[in-house]
Amino acid sequence: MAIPPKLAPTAQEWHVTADASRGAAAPPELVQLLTPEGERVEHPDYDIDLKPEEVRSLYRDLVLVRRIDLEAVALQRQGELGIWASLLGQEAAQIGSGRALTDADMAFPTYREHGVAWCRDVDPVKLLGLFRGVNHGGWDPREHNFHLYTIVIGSQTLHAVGYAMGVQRDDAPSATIAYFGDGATSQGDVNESFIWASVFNAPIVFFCQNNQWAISEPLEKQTRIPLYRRASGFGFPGIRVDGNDVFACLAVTRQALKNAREGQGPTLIEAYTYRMGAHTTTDDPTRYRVASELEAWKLKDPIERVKSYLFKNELADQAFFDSVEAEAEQLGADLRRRCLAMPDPAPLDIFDHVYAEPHPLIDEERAQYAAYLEGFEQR
Amino acid sequence: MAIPPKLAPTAQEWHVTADASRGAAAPPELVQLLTPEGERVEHPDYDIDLKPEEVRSLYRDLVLVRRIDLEAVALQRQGELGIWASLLGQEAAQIGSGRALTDADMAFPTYREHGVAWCRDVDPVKLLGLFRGVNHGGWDPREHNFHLYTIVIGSQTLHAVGYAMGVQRDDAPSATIAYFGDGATSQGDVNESFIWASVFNAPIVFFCQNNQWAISEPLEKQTRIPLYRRASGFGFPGIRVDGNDVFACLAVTRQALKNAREGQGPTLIEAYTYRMGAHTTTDDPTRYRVASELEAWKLKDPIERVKSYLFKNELADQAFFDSVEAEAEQLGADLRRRCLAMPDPAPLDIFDHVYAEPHPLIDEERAQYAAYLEGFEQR
Amino acid sequence: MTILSLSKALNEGMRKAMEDDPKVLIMGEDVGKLGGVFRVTDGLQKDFGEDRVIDTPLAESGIIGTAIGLALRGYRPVCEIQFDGFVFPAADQIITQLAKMPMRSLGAIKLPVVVRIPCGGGIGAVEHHSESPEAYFTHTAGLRVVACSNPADAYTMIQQAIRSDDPVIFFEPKRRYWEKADIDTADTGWWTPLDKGKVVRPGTDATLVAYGPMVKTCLEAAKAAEDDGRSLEVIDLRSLNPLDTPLVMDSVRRTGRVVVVHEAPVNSGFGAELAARITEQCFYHLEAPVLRVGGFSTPYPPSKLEEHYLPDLDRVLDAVDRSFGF
Amino acid sequence: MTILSLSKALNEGMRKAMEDDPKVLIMGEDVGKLGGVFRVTDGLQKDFGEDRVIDTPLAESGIIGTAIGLALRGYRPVCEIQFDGFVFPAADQIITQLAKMPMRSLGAIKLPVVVRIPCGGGIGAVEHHSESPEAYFTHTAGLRVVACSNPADAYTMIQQAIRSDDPVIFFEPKRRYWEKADIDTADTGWWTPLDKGKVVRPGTDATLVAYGPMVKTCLEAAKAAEDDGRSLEVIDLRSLNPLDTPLVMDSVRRTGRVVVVHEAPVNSGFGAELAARITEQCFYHLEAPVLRVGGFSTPYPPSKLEEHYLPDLDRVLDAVDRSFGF
Ligand SMILES: Cc1ncc(C[n+]2csc(CCOP(=O)(O)OP(=O)(O)O)c2C)c(N)n1
Ligand SMILES: Cc1ncc(C[n+]2csc(CCOP(=O)(O)OP(=O)(O)O)c2C)c(N)n1
Ligand SMILES: [Mg+2]
Ligand SMILES: [Mg+2]
Repeated sequence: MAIPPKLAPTAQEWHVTADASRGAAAPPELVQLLTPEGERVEHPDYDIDLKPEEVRSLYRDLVLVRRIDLEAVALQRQGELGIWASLLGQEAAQIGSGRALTDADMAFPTYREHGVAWCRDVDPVKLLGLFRGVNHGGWDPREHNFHLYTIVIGSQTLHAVGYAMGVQRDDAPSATIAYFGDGATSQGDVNESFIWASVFNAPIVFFCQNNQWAISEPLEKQTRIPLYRRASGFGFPGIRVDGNDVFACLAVTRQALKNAREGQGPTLIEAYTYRMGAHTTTDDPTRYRVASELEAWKLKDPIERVKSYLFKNELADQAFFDSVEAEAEQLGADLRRRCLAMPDPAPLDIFDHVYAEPHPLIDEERAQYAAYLEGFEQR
Repeated sequence: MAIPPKLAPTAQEWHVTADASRGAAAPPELVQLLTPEGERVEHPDYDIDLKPEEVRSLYRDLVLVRRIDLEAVALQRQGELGIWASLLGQEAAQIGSGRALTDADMAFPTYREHGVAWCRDVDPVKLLGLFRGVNHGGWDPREHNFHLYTIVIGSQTLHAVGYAMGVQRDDAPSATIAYFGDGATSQGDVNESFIWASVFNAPIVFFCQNNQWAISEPLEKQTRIPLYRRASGFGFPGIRVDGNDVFACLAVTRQALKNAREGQGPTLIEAYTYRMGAHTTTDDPTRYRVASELEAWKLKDPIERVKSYLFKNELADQAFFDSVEAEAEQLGADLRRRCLAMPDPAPLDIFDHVYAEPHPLIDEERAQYAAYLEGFEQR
Repeated sequence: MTILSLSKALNEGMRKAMEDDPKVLIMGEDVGKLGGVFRVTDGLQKDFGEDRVIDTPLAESGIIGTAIGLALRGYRPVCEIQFDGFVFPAADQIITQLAKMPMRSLGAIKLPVVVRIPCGGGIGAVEHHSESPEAYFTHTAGLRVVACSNPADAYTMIQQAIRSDDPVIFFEPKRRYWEKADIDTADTGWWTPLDKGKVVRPGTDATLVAYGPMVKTCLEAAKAAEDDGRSLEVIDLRSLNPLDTPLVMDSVRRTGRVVVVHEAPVNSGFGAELAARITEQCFYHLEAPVLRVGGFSTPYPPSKLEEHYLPDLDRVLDAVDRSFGF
Repeated sequence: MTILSLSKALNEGMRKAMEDDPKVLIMGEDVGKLGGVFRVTDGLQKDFGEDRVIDTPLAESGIIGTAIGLALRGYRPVCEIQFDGFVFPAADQIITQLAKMPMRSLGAIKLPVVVRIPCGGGIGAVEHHSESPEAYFTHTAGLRVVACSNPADAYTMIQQAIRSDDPVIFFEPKRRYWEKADIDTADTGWWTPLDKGKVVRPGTDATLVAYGPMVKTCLEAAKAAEDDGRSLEVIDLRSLNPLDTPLVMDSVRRTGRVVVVHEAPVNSGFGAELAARITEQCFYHLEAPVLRVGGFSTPYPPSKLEEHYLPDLDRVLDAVDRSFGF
């Protein structure tokens, strides 16, 4: 095998820009079932037969999670949350993949998977706990088969593979899905998780939302070839899907999960999408990216295309759209109200749940601090 | 892109054995220029034109490093070394790649690259320091452009890439080579080094000696596809070479180094070879591998095939072989003598070189310990 | 009664735990056919199969990370880190995930993961094979940290660690692996909980506090001191986090003098915590400051020098002398 | 004189270092166009180019590992770890390589690598963004560990750290980034070497020992104590390894009472080393045990509770009271 000939760049030219497709043009290998204009297209390997009510339901999901997200951003602006990581633009990737999961499947999110959380029936107000600073994770992962948000980039991918190895050992007919971003693909842990998954043929789907940015760093800082190809180096299939196309995300993830459940091992899905907002509410993307890029991606909005599709095919009328809108408003208002009503934790909660079994030092510190606080009250 | 159809294994069958070629049969993608029988073969992409004296010189290298290694094993058996990691079977991979380096190139070894050290003019006795316990690294890396042995698996690959990034910044016409084993490919660091190298298009060659074993773990515990294919997931070329063929190792490494120097970025070379001995002198391979495997690989000995080639083509006579043998004996005896003559370090050496600049706590501890030792002497 | 080496006692303890609970798994590098480089898992794969005794890819972060995932699925993984010096690639998974996930989940998640680490020097090994990294973990809230020092404790403590619903960092004194004792495996010492220490030699004049490999050294020192007419009490802490404070303080209040001994560097080592805590709680009982004997503030030296780096009987007794000199 | 915030002072210090020495590089996540999430490297890439201010792939082990390689090639990399809680993926490269390689080479290798870590809490952040991991590094021989507490020191210390031929872990108190001071950048305070502490407020009755973010807290406490008629001396350690022992011991001998303050958990924290060492060296001068104020033995809590976790003026004064109560 020959080393592919390549023009030798000069020493000054070694800043490689490999994937210049970040802008408007869709890269060639992309699985797409619904165009930005709302046209259904065929794909030789993936197809999906969705009943009208299923499409409407997906549309509703997309609108509602966007509304949850918008409300959270607003809550942060008003000082009710310390920070918020917006999913704006990534709704289709999350709803498509999230709706592909069965109840028995297990999901491991990052900190941005509010749409997947929605699919896993996690009450949206519980997502706010971490960002409001009242807890580090507000739901019971076992109840929803949805793990807690993980902030340390990439570390959840290993937990997911370990979990999938457990599923294998239980001989259970379920799959595990691990979410992560484009930036995360550079972490040792993510690559180790690929190795584990492949060596043990674990029933797992790696779902990478390539939103083109890791805070201020464009994709080229993490890779010089399309991310889905990473999988080939580890011996399992990788596939790139239009991350703004909820049909395609659903179809591709469903197939990958099925393969996993049937013992065919891991798949890497790269959902090609875009982070429309700031990295988090504390970020200022104008420092590092150009407005035209955002404009190009606006034309690919994941919700608009489903709406067009429903309209054009007369699968929904204005009354439907209005009712979803009203539901979204209701959900937003409700979320806001319940956010403000969230009780603050009590000081002595600091000492809870550090250990599952009794721990004398924790008990001692709790008692001391309680006495200290009491001393204050008595003053 | 479709997920390749694959027979679904049952839940009990997910222990994948992907690379069943570890035995005698050479895998197809292998670059080979000299067969185990000593026949020169052509390769469409790689060739090499070696003068008779160059081949004799390579032969001499191979024999001498095997002799050094044997002597070290013997020294360990006799208690003169604490442990030794034998290169037996890997001579061609090391001499081939080591001789491909120019003086200005920089090499980062593991703990087993005694053959590469030889090519970098490191006095063999200096290799023994670490294993005899008189130091942690006995040569000046800058003098030889050969870094110290690294024991923490894979960590040197990042140092190598960083070094190569420095070379880029210096606009220097040299390349860097990072050595590591098959087991090391599972470490996060090694995969991160692939990412860095590819993103920065660093002038580096990754030289993986796949000796089929990581202590007791066979290759299948690290990968389910051939290792050289890992590179494709990161966007740079990977190539598998017959690691027991010194011509092929030389040719392939030379080309990869040249590409690196010319700004074409990284290459992964998988040198397909076999660890003929134990992992280290404290290991007992009979616990985990079958004798027949060893027998099959004996037929592929890296030295025998060069000898056959020299013989058959009348490029060397018995006198030459005898002289190399004599030189080897001499080298072995010399190494033994100089090993025994190595001075033990002095107790207070413990405190040296911990910091480059003065450090009061170290000084205090040194003084205290000196006084303590003196107290003993006075008793 | 059976005569068992420390490594065999661990092996038998794990075997018992695996028999008792099918959710117990062993995982690590070379733990299968080889039985680990110290043979601590010898024979377990043969008897329990490859699904329960898992030879993993060569990556420590992967070992701990997947063990966490297995624990989330209801398993109780026992991970082997091959040598002390190789725990650091797993530091992130241990410190940010294993230690913190239970609290992160408000108690919904329990992580019964044991991380076995052969530790310490004295075996003539090369770099990274003689480290004592316990202080990195005692400072990490959410972990339990224990160290066994003898075969009987090894047998019991490993089972207790596996049964614990908390993550446990389990240190094994590698140079004591081959030391033997007569053990009654039927009578497994469950009456001493995992988080309690032991007075392993009573004494009246000063207290030696140690754990893991240094317990034996301290016992030898105490024996030698006896000839000089000094009665030294020796405490085997066994648990570093939590610390058996009542046991330690009771001894210190009786003797008034303390020497803390470990192999790790003294600087910011676990002995600092002991010294600080003892002084806080026994200020008026101390006749001398708590003295610390341990490694120097240098990397572990090449093995020809390790006898100088490692605390030995003489350095312990020197510290005792200094304590009496106050 | 110029009015600079602590973050801007660091920025100016790095700029100066880069101007002085073309081998100085900046590397890390988002250090380029964004200028770092705290803007500490703001504008440097614009002025020094992408080859000297390097946005790296998202992997901390990679950052430190390649920085080591660059240092081997003669560069002086200054690495930014984005937040304290994300240093752990780099633990192995820092502990087994960066700290030990110079000694491994018998002095042939110098590794002038600076690892900048914004540290500590108090900014209302989510998990992993408020950690104080200094004790992991003070226990690691081969590293220098320093912490700046104010703009003037920040400006000077970062330059001294970059000039040092040893690896330096450089802690920056993130909640003090925005605090300003009038600095004479021409008169850069080189007369205080990097490894020396400072008495930042003289006093006679007790000594408060702190570093980084807690220096300000201690100064406030000392001010408040003045009203109660207590004169507290405040020491800003600046260097944790090595420790400015003479400075600390001199103060303790004068005051006889010490309270050590840091944000990290008290248990096995750096305060333990201070307490142990002070007690060893000043046993007969101490009127009370060295008391420690710091974080609890728990993970850092959610931000609504951080005011309880973090030492504040009241908790410091409470400890002072307890010290006087002995
Ligand atoms: C180990 C670690 N390093 C750094 C960070 C800081 N950080 C938070 S998000 C982020 C970028 C992540 O990018 P990507 O993986 O693409 O996910 P996205 O935020 O775009 O969804 C960084 C660097 C972190 N959380 N964890
Ligand atoms: C981080 C780390 N983990 C574990 C070890 C223990 N160890 C030493 S060599 C080895 C196997 C290495 O296998 P491979 O990379 O194939 O190299 P080889 O020894 O076969 O040349 C292991 C696990 C180590 N040195 N470093
Ligand atoms: Mg991203
Ligand atoms: Mg190998």
